[in-house]
Amino acid sequence: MTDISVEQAVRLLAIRDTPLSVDEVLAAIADPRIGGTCVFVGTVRDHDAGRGVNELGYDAHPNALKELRRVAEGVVAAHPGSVVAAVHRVGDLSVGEIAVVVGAAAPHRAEAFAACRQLIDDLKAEVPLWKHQRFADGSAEWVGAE
Amino acid sequence: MTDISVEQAVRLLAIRDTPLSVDEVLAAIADPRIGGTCVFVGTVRDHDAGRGVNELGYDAHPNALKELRRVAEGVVAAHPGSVVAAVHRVGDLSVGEIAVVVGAAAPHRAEAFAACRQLIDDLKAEVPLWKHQRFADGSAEWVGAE
Amino acid sequence: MSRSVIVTLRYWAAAKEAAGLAEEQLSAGTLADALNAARARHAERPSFAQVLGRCSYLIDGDPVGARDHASIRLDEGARIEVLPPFAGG
Amino acid sequence: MSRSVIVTLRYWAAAKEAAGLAEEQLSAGTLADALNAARARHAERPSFAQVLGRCSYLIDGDPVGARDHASIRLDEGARIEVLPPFAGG
Repeated sequence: MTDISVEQAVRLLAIRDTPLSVDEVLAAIADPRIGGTCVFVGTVRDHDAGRGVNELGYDAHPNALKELRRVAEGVVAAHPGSVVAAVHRVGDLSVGEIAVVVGAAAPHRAEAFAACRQLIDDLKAEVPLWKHQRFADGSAEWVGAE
Repeated sequence: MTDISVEQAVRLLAIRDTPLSVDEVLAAIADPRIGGTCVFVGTVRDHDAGRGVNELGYDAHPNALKELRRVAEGVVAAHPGSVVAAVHRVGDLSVGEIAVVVGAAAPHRAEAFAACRQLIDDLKAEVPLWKHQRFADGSAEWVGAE
Repeated sequence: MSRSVIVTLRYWAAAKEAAGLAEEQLSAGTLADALNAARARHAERPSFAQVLGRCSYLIDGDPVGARDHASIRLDEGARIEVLPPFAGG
Repeated sequence: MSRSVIVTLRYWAAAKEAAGLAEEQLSAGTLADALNAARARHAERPSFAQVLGRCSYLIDGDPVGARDHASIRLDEGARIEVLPPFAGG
């Protein structure tokens, strides 16, 4: 696999308040040298810890995109030859809607899976985003802040 | 996660000689109880072990779909609460075309990744499919038969 | 108390909800003083102190990380951002 | 050699290419006999024996697995399928 610079390997990063598309991420990391592509899609579930969920709201800190880039560059550095993309939604989402799509492609599936998993794990740990859950019973809470 | 029978959890299995679609797999495993969906896409690479590849041909044994079902049921049994789908291509494919799409969805990403990885690993190990690589230099070989 | 300066606290997500406002100014010498002053000011809001205990902080955009809050002297007009645990994805 | 029956060998993928044909009939008593007969018949094709050594087998649809080939007695008209290592995905 010819060497790709870290910048080139990060194909698409976005945080936006319009519906997300898996195809967009797939297209961004398509590459003839690629044999395996792993994509993770996070969607709004209709329940959490036994409570019915109606809607989810996401807020982002202004640093979020900068932090997402740092995370993505960390992933491609840890997985040479991989190319990655990540898009995250902000605003109000109903059940079933896509909150995040991350993708990683590499010559072989082992790297694609490992890079994709690290990308979503590090995004969750290091990118300043917050999730506000609105329950069917009318109550609401910020996830992780209890 | 309410119990889904093994049969219900296997949403879509297909082996066909027409182009594959990631969306088809995503739609098949979409479910309001689902929070994480992991998809693996195998595409035809333009090289293998340093040799330029022009085209790939896939053959399937008549048992292939039956074996794919056995594999898929094994994955959902090993990952209760997950739902899966797998579609594989046969016939002649050019560089960049999709040869396989497998997907697994589950309440959380750890299960989704684990189920998806087992599905593609077991498919490769246990489903009677063969790959014929046609190189840029005019030579060709059946992968894994050397 | 070391000499005090006027600083701004900017609250995000759960911290904003617990404080009942996005931003406020107060007088403090160190980061620890600022957080104590904020707790005192919002004493009547039960969840405020609890959420604050789980937050991470930026001062003028730089992460405070694990440094001891009492040892961080604040500059005049410092902007302290209060970030609850991240919950993306 | 135990009593012989006429069996059919069906070759797939690399095995079909190495044999130069998809199917052939021959006389054999056990699975080992059948494979030896096939090797003899295709002795002039260099890669045949080599590919055969990497194959797995079905007899009338049932996998032979790791059973000893010499111990598997064939029925009249048995259908032996010769499967090279799988390479899907």
